Amino acid sequence: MDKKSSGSNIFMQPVKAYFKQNYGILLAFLVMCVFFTIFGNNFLTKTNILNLLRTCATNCYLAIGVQMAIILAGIDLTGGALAALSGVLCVMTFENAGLPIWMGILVGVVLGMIVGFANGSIITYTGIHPFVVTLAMQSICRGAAYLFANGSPVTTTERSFGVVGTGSFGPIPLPVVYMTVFLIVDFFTLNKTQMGRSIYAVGGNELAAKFSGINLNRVKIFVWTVSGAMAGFCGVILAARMSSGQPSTGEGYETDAIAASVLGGTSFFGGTGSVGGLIIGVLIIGTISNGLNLMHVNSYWQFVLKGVIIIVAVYTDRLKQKRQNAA
Amino acid sequence: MDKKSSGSNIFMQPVKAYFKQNYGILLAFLVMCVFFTIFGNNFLTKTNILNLLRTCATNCYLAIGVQMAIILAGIDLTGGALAALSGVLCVMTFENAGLPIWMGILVGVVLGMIVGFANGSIITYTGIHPFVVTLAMQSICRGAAYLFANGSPVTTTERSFGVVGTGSFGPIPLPVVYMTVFLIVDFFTLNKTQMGRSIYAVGGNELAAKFSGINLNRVKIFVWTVSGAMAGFCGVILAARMSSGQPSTGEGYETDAIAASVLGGTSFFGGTGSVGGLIIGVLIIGTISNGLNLMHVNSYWQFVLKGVIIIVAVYTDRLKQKRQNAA
Amino acid sequence: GGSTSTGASAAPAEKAEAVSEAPAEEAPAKPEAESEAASEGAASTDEAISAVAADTEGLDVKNLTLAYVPTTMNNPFWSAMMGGIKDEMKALGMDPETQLVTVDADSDQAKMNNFVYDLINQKVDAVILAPMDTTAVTEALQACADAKIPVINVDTPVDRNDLVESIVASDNYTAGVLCAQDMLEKLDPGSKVYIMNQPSGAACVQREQGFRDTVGDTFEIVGTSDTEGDTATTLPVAEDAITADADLGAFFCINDMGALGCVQAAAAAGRNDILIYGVDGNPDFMGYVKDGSATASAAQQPSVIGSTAVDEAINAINGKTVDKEVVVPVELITGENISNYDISDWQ
Amino acid sequence: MAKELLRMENIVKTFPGVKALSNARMVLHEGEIMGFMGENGAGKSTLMNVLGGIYQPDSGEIYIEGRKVEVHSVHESQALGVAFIHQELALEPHLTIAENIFLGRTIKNRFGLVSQNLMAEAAQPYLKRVGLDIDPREMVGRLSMGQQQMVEIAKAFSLNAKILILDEPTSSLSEREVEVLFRTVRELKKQGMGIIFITHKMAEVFQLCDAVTIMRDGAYMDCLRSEECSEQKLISLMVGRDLGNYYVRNFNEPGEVMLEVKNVTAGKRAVNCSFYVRSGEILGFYGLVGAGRSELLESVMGLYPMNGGEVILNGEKLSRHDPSYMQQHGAVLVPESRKTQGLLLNNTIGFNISLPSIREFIGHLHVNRAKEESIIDHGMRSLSIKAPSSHVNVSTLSGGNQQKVLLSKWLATDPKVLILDEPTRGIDVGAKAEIYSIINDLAKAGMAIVLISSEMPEVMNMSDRMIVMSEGRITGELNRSEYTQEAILSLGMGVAN
Ligand SMILES: Nc1ncnc2c1ncn2[C@@H]1O[C@H](COP(=O)(O)OP(=O)(O)OP(=O)(O)O)[C@@H](O)[C@H]1O
Ligand SMILES: Nc1ncnc2c1ncn2[C@@H]1O[C@H](COP(=O)(O)OP(=O)(O)OP(=O)(O)O)[C@@H](O)[C@H]1O
Ligand SMILES: [Mg+2]
Ligand SMILES: [Mg+2]
Repeated sequence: MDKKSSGSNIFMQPVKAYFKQNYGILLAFLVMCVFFTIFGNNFLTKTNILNLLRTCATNCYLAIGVQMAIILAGIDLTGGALAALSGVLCVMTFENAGLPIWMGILVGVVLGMIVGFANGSIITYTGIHPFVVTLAMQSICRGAAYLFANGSPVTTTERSFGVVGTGSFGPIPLPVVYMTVFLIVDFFTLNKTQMGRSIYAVGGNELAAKFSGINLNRVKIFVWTVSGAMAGFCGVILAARMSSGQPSTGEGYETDAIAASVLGGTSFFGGTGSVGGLIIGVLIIGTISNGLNLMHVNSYWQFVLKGVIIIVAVYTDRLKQKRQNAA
Repeated sequence: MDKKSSGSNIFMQPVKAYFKQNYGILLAFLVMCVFFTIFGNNFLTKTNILNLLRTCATNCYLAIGVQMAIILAGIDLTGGALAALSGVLCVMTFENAGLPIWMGILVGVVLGMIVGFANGSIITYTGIHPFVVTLAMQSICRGAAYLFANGSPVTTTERSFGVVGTGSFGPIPLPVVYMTVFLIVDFFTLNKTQMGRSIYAVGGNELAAKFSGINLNRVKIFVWTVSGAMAGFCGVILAARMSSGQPSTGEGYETDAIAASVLGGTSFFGGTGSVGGLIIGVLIIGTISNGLNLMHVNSYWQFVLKGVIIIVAVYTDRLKQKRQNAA
Repeated sequence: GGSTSTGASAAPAEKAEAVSEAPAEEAPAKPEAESEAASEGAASTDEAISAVAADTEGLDVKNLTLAYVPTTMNNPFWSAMMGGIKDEMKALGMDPETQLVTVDADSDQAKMNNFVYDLINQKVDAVILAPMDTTAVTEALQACADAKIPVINVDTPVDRNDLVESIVASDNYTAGVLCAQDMLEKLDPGSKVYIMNQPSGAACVQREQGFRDTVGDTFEIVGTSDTEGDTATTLPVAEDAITADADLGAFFCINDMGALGCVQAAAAAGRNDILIYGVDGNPDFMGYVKDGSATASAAQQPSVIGSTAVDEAINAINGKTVDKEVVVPVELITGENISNYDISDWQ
Repeated sequence: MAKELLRMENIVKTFPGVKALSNARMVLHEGEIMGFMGENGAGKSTLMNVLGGIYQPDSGEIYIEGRKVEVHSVHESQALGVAFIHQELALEPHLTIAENIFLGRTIKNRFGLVSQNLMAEAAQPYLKRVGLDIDPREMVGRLSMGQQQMVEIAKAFSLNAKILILDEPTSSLSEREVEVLFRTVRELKKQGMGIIFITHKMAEVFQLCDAVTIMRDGAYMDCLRSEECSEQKLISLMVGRDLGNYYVRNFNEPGEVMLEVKNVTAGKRAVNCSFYVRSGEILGFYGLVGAGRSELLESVMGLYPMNGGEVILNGEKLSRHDPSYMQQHGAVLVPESRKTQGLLLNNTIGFNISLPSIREFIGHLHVNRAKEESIIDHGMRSLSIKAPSSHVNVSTLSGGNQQKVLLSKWLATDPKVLILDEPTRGIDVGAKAEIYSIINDLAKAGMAIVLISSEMPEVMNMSDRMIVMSEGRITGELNRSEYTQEAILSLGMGVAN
């Protein structure tokens, strides 16, 4: 008897904790799902769920980085434009420069890291607010993407590159596989590494973290570099899915990533935010447009509903937190 | 003798203070102007200057509101979408509903106020971060603009409405006249009214402001309402200049408004920011694209340069401030 | 029900020549008898003018769902095309309110691909699609092909034409050519010309190419700006272009929405001598062509494209012959010939 | 008997989960300085916030000059003649002195516009009364802490207050500034103002107050005239038991030199300073507030750049200079401000305690849960931190317990050199006594301790040796046998001996 209950504890405790921590937003998500199952066509089918997850994947890549930046009481607005730039340069690497495809992928991700590193360094060493730095960098990346691509998409006919984005592992689309891997790594980084703890600490109270012997510069540069790398990867996958690097793509993606983080309970004041919450946030953002598309809702209404859902969901979450604090 | 010197003091002191406070960014602006005068066509001509000012005007309307929000340690991202919505409804008021033109203008501005008021109220009463609220509201406004306009621009052939945006007062385009009036009102509001001083107080130290008996809710709602009204007015003027209310217009305008505020020395940490700085910020943003257009520089380079200039200029300004504080 | 014989709408005689089959494809024999029999039905719906006829025999059209996937919904061109689609559906006895699904890809091919997956999940019967990017759309086309959902490609031909049933498109290259030819007549050689383009849109690239190929180096192209075919974005750039070159002769814009910005800029500068060309046939822009503020537009016929696409879609679903390529011609509408056209609405 | 100004009866105030006030009471007369004491979290600030219109009580009555009133907002409170100087200074750094004084009540010219000149003029007399000779157009952010305090008092004057509340006003003032403050307060008393003076320092009560009100656990305990009360009596009323002599110190023979600092110059404030500390001894650092002690030791720890000089730790001259390196080599600093420099208030006790020692239980992608728990448990138990569990947020703890979390956080790294910067600031006598005994135990166990303090009795009673600083320079070093108040003070004032 004893053994059994302790066994169930080991597995059930984190699950329970997860539900307890996120029940407000989980409930909102559940309500949405039930609603779409009833009123939409084929919402709860295997194809649609895989489809939904594939759509979520690109947002999730960005959201992982953006959430880290928000936990650090910062922000990263470079994502969408950086993804476009990475996609363009990735395809150009093997189309124009004739290098192997894996080099192209590497170039895309490394470029993301470099831009992210630049963001982090500027933020750290100039003390300019991350909002301003990453906004300016967004403009720079967007311009650079257009300049490299000369305004038009850079297309490729390499089948094997396309597979990176459109292939699947068993029934599961590859982008979803990557997403899962990244989320696991993200979870471990945030919870099981010194760096992860430091991110929460710096976000919670920068000065206290400094006095505790944490190297602020390293933490900040790490976060923005990771965020940049994720954006670079996002750009590569987008390019692979479309078999072309599009300089105009990704506009406003960072907004969805921010929305996903915030819906998942990441506070703009820094220091809080969980991977579990992020997952629900990403799912909600993805489900809104997927479900409404299945319900044949006009795309204009989707804008309106997205805005309303964000405010209501975040508010619900806050109310829940208040109640919990009171208890 | 005495009289004379005191007279010159009254007039010269604010000017001197202005130069002293803003010399870093003023210098940057001057360098830009000299550069464009040498390398661009007709940069320093009357027509171009009026032209430049006219382009600046719409950004300035938004920037006035956005700056107030930033001084309050908040942000307003609703501007561009709200301008689109206001423009659409303004034109519809007299084109579709057959009401007089002045009613249309009123509807545009009042609508802006209502949306701004909603922003302010939600921020105040739910405690959700302004970034999230105004981002969600951006989505709502954009959707509503498309819905009302049914996706297509709502055009008008009313000449007298067009004049509101394209007319001029002597040689000076009307939008520039409005801008001047608004800047003066803005200056007085921020510096010479109790509300203005309260905005700085709440932004500088919210708790201290509360302890001093300042009604936080009133201040916050005021700021976002003003910002909304300015966005509404911006939408009306855009519609008048184009003789049509375009639901797709204004995308990313809030970004330029934020950039102008920040360039003008408004800190994201709240409590600081001057109208004088804002003016230079707006001018710099406007001059970048005007000057580069006159040099026939590719629009893509403009993205890149805008990003670089923002970072460099803000950094210069910070260095200057550090030096001043040290002295 | 089997009473769907009223569906097909025939092309009225005077419009028939407006449709030319692509030379490469053999023109399939049209079921003449059918279309004549149905011409009454067509007359009752005002604008449903289609290049081909739909064969609805043996098909329960009331149970079909069509999907319309335009590049973006924020340009009236696409609304006009949707108008044509809806009218033709009504003419075929369908209810567009429940049987037509639309999504807004917001000029982002990645988004469009995601949305097409959503449409496949809804098991729509056919997709009418205008790509933002001709290559990048392949993922979506492949997915449709895998799900055996026919795709009717409109506006801009895709690269992988083996994945689509039919291509119904304006001749975008010719649109540029027509504008160029008119400009060559009206403007002195050596004059300065400014181009507002959007290289990220394939159709826009073709228009620009047609224009550039035709003018050669007769004019001095002083500048090009990517203003995304947006009025508000074009306006300040056009103002600056006029300032930079006081002797600017003309603007060529890849669409009418951008050209509207040039019209406002020229008006603000008091320069009614600058020629302004657009592409689309936007009624608002036509108004300016009529009063002389603008020069000409290479008008497309979005509603014709839309209605034709519906017919092709029905045929594809029904397993009937489908025209592989239908080129809907463009016409240059200028101040001189504008009185021949009804400019109150899209063609 | 002087007229009664204020009477608060049976005030009850609950926060979600906490009953902050169960039965609070306070009576104040004209021209009376009322000391107000109690342990951390006893409810002193809360009661004053009720009077100040910031919190609404659940029940209870407030009478001002015999009239029953209800205070719904700060404005109403000000209108009733109550001025409140908060525990955390509440000033606007980016506004001028004059504007801060008239914050929320700006002075307008005849056009209805805010006038900086009129405000500056109007502020002048109030500034004069508190002895501040500074241009009222100066930004408050540029003033020293003491000057800012004076601005707050000037603000109270300008409100024409009959009742002035000072919530721990002296905790960040230099002795000279405290003198000025006391003089000013006595002046106010003469003018008939009633003053409530919250403090944790016994000496101040006897020096300044006419009477003391004592609270414990949200309830009124007693109100004593100064003449009739003793330190012991106050303490037993506050903590509910006798504490005896709370300076505990067993002196022992110091061992090796653990930390040696040679000719360190840091910024403008610490110039050419040298000192050393041995294992098993406590080195006191005394100076007036702003003398540069914090800056010197923070620089030594590598928190700020050092311009010249060398640091020798455990016999090894340091090549690198940053806090994490110092920590790994056994030297830690417990900072003076627990809220801004020390704690992550919105994180749990466990997270805070374990933060500096994460290296010990997080390897590569693996968290040693057991080790982590044991570090946290040990930290909580050895300093007997009072909290429901290690999972509650630090912000919910009382000041004394927060201070203990702060200490245990750095003790968890098992340091050899411990630098304590004002370890007892703002905590009650009970908590103080506990902390002194912990410090004593640590020294006994052989730790080298640097104790920075602005409280002379603290340094005198706890330290083996004492270094005195003034205006960024070390002005002298005293051995325990040379400790006299006069000697220390004269060194602190920069008078060389
Ligand atoms: N806003 C609040 N929300 C919840 N609890 C609060 C709040 N303010 C105070 N408390 C709680 O009320 C109790 C009394 O706090 P208060 O600040 O009045 O103590 P204090 O006597 O001023 O202590 P100190 O000497 O440390 O300043 C404490 O337990 C505190 O945690
Ligand atoms: N970052 C800073 N910027 C400006 N002035 C500072 C800064 N840090 C400290 N000061 C000032 O430098 C002087 C020395 O400060 P320091 O904190 O080192 O003194 P201290 O002797 O430790 O006194 P305290 O009791 O205030 O800690 C003070 O006047 C303080 O206000
Ligand atoms: Mg207190
Ligand atoms: Mg100190």
